[in-house]
Amino acid sequence: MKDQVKKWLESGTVDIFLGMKMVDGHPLPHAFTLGNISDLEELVPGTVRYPLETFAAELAAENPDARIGLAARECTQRALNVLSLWNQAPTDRIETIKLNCCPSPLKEHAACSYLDPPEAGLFKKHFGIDNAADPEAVARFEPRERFSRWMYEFQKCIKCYGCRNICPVCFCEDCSLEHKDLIGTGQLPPEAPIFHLVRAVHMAGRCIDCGLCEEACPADIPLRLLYRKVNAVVDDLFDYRAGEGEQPPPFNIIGERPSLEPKPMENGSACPQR
Amino acid sequence: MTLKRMRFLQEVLDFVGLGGRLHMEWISSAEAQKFAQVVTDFTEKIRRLGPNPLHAFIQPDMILRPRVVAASGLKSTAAEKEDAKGSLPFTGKQ
Amino acid sequence: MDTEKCIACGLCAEKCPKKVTDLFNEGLIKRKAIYVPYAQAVPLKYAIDPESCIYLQKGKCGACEKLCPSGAINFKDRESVIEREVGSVILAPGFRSYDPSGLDFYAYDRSADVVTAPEFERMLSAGGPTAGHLLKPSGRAQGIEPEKIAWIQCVGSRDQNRCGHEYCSAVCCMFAVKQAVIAREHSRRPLDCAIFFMDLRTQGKDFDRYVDRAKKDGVRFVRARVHSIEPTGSEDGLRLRYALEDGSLAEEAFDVVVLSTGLEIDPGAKTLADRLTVDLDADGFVKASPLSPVCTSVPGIYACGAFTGPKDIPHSVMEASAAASAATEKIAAARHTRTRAVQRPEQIDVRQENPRIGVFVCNCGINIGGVVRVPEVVRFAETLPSVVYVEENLFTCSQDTQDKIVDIIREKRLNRVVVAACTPRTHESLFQETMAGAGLNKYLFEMANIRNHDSWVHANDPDAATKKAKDLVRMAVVKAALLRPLDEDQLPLTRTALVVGGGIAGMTAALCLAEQGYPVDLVERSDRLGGHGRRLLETGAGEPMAPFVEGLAERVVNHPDIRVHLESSVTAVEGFVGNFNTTVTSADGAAAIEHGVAVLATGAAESRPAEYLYGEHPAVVTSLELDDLIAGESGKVSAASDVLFVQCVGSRDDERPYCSKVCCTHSIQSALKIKRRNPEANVFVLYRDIRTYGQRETLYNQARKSGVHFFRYSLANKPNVSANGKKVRVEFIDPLLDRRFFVDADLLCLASAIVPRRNEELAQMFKVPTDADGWLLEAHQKLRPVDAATDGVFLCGMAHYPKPVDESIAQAKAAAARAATYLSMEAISVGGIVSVIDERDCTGCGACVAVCPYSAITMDQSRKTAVVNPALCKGCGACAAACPSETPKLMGFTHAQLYAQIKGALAA
Amino acid sequence: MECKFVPSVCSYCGVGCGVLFKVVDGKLTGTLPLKTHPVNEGRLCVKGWNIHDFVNSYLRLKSPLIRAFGRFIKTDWEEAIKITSDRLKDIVRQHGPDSVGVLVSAKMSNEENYLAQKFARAVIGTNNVDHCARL
Repeated sequence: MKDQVKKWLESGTVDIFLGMKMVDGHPLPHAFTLGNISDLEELVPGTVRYPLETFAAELAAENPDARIGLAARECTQRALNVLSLWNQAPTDRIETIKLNCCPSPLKEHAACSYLDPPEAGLFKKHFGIDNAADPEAVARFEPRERFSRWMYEFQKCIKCYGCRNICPVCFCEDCSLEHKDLIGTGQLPPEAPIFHLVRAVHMAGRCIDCGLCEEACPADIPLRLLYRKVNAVVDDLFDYRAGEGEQPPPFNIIGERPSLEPKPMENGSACPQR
Repeated sequence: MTLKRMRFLQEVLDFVGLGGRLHMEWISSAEAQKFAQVVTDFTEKIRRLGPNPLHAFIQPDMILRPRVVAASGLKSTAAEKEDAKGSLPFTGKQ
Repeated sequence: MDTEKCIACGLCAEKCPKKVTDLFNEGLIKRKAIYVPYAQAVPLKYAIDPESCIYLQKGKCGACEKLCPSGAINFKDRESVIEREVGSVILAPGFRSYDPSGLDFYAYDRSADVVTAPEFERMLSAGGPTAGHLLKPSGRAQGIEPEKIAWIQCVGSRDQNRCGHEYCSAVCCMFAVKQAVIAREHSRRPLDCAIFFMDLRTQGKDFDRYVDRAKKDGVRFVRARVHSIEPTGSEDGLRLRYALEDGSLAEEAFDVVVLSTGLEIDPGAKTLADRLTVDLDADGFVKASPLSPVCTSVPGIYACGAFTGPKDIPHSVMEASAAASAATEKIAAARHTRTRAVQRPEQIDVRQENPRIGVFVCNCGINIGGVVRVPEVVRFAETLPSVVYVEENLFTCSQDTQDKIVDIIREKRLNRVVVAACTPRTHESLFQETMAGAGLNKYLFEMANIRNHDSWVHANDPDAATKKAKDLVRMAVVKAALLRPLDEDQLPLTRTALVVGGGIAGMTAALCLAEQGYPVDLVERSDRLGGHGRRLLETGAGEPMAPFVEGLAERVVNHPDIRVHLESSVTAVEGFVGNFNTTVTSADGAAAIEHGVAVLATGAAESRPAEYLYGEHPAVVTSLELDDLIAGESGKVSAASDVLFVQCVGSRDDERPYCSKVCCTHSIQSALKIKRRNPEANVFVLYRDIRTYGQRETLYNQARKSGVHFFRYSLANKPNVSANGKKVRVEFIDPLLDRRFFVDADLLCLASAIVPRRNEELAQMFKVPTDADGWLLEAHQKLRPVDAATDGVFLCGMAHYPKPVDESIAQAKAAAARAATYLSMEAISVGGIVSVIDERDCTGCGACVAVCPYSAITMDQSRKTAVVNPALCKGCGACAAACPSETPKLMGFTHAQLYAQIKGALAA
Repeated sequence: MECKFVPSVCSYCGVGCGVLFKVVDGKLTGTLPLKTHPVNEGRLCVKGWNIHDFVNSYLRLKSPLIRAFGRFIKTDWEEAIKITSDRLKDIVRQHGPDSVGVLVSAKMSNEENYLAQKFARAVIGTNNVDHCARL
């Protein structure tokens, strides 16, 4: 990888390369350039993740001619695809070097900080939702219990906006989470569950399941689990998986799929569905 | 477009335990009877589901009393259970 | 009835003692002698039926007059003769449905369960006698639902023996299929629907697709002429007897039978035509040449709709516009000579002021006041923030109240107005006019509908209705406080047109526009005008085409207002309605043309069949090639002793599910010509359904009388063609005898499909989508058949769908008429309720661009921001919903305003 | 185009979370939690997330201001300090040292905060000293 980056920088394939560098035992993001090419010695794959794609997109927007290299995990690549789809990252100016990260049946090894989430405490297990749980398992709780458990999680929110700030596919100038007409201000916890549901709705067709939000959450809210469900719904309803391919997300295409029917009110309703 | 959003929202609300409280129906301006029927049915359904569980949680000092919160609402109403049967497990592609 | 005063409260009809058969509901129910003809009537005003009114007939009663809260009833009103001086007259008296009473074998008189199609239409309607609930007519009181319904086609059509109507009514096949599909949707139980037909004539755009879907859904299609319907008097209901194609007799029982009754001209319309000395044909339709489809025999009098021949809604709407075009051409010079401008005071700038809201709560006679406690609502409104004045009116919409509102706006310095009354649909514009009269921007107005949404719905619960009225008023007030004045700009427009395509449609459209005084640029790809018209021999009525096309081309070329660009094509289009800038490229280079509207008439092409030895054997030709042979007096035609036509070659199959519409008539005409030239010749036509719709049926009958043999084949059993020396051997199965035949034909004519031109690029430049088959897509199939979804772009001729010459001409004239609606404007009004995007908040993600159905939003890549063109924006709000950060603001319906309204609704 | 990532410690409160500043062309443009910091383990509160905002805020005071005639007037340090010390002396003289309180903040360094309490106790003579990060 070091050789590859060196070649890129020297040949001018990229003007800047964003990767991780070991500094005093901390792997930190670092911008490698021709000027600091000796730093490449410290280039590491890194076990922790920062949204390098966001940095790349910002740099690219500020410098219309710059070519940017990127050490990309699979989630980074997915995020880049989404950003490109939303006209937020010029992928023609962004080169990536793939990192070995997410586990697969072929390779057990994976350098991802998300892989072993801490075990949930007893109280959380009893009244909250285990971050490591499966969406299907959560769905098996009775509705009221499900709601209660989610509310327990949501009420821990300290409204730090960390989930949004670190999210690689959040790019709005004017964020709905700060919209006082949508979410009441001046209260903590923020209007639950509205705050989290608004964000969940905004993630539909966009979330690439990187888990950075949950990693950044000081209240340990199982955000990734929530957005995983969002992704599953989008996949089931619209056959769409964000970050894969170049199809525009379903909410950006006008028109309904003919097979999509409103959900019936209940079985045996007096209003027959057409 | 609306249909897409509503279908999506129905599933997500259901996932956090507020299922069955969002409904969408195509009714033309000439279908007054159908409109009345749908509204009556939906009102009736909401009545059976009981008050919005959210109200039980809106207390100013909630953050300090998570134990009370958590314990307060683990029981589903009969209607919610019934509704859950209809909507879960998630049926997926239609 | 004074329609100015009537507020359609319905009190009069409620109290009217006289019950009359409701003709709109086909006599299925009763209405009162004072009534609204049908629910969607515009204007929504009550009318007195003088033949039934007790007061007008006997001089007693007058209950309505006493009860009417607005004093709208005037029994002294008398019929008066109004004289108007006009330059043109358009006749559109429509048709009536054939009355099957005389046909005893259909038992219409004897059984309640035999109904006509219009009656069934009312039974299906949500506004009909059963509120759309499908019930057996004989068991309506008991609520018995039918399980089996049959449709019988061609009742009063294609029948010279019993009703004297030779013609096909053209629309019944399609409406029967539609009724069957809808009936199945309305029925709670599985409903067995069967349609008994002779030929399935679903030749319209997308009609065959609809039929395929109906078949897939389980609607049965039975090819049989039903011999008789016999009421059994038992549970079995009605027994239908008919012969199947193989000659065997069959019987089946149904609960309800719908007679697909044909169209015929009302005697009243015939009298009218006589009085105007307009010639009618033997069937009672206006005598018109297919080459001038909306003209009558009297200059200056035009006709459209079913009066000129049986036709469906899209075609009628097209003809209506065509008649409008024809009617204005000769009198174009008089345009705008009698219009006057409205005088208004200058607008007051209220942007810096705090909201001062005036609320006017309407009693609407007792319409609202009888249920809602209006004084309570008034007191409540006074407590709402920013409200400085509240008033209760008996009729807020009356002229004197309007004048008073103007005074109060001035006196109390109101800068927002809320009216709590009826529906904005009918009254908003009136109040906005009042606002403008007081010098306020008309968008500073908001309405709360406490009648239709409240007092009418909750008539039995005054407490709840009053509570709801307060909620509605609160919602309106909180929104009104956030209203901002909106500007409408007047955008000048280029009053010229561009017509793409120099065929019959293109030339007709160009001429119509030029005759109305608008300069036209006509772009034609080939080196001469005329298109396919030059290859056609004659119209369906037998008029020769060549002199017509020649004459048309000559008039176009010599018209001072038409510039013809031959061997040219459109290579770039910029701009929008009123201000298009199009590049037309020819061998001489590119020219920029500025124009206000565009008409696309790019035509279609004849497909080259890939089957039946076409291109491999000299005896196999297409329809147009046969025309050439006939025109060329080729010996090949005269010498042919056996000529065979195969229909639907490449149409109505899996690849092209549509009908090419013209081929049946075309082949039959050619067959007749061959017969005329050589009566000894054997002429065969292999068809799937003969679609000589409308009065073309005469040709079919002529052909059969002159000895042309018709054989039906099915898609599964296509004829087999093999070479046999100079002849081709065609083998096929006759379904009547169920035997295999072969013919050694000297000439095999293939009715090849008409295919759309590959003009996606042109369509894309003008932002006109194409449908699944490649035809240009109109904005609405029925209501806007010549408009493209993009403003200022119109379509006509075969580019839209295959069609015969008369329909092409009508559509071309229609496109010209629609185009002229823009060209006759002084300026285009833009702004008002449109979307506005704040560049600072826009991230340029493009979600709004993708969802805008009017192509009104474009992306400025250099600034990375989306830009709305207010001239194209229709204010639908799709962008506002699609944007992840609510950046597009739909003026008049901003997020803030809507959130305020929602909060207002829930504030109680 | 120069881009640097600088690890640091949040200056808001006494917890001492690790932050990572994004510096583009010499300007602080973003704050992220330092994932490997033992204190916060990659999490931050809303204040920490927005450090770059207050640094770059146009509302920051860039020179001392004196309130006179009901509005703020720009001045230099010498005059500002003189006026402040004169007024403080007056107040202490008239109302005693406990009429003065000293409030300091986490946006200052520890050393500055130490000096502030020294100033309150030794110079003014009061124990009225407090700090917003007194968690």
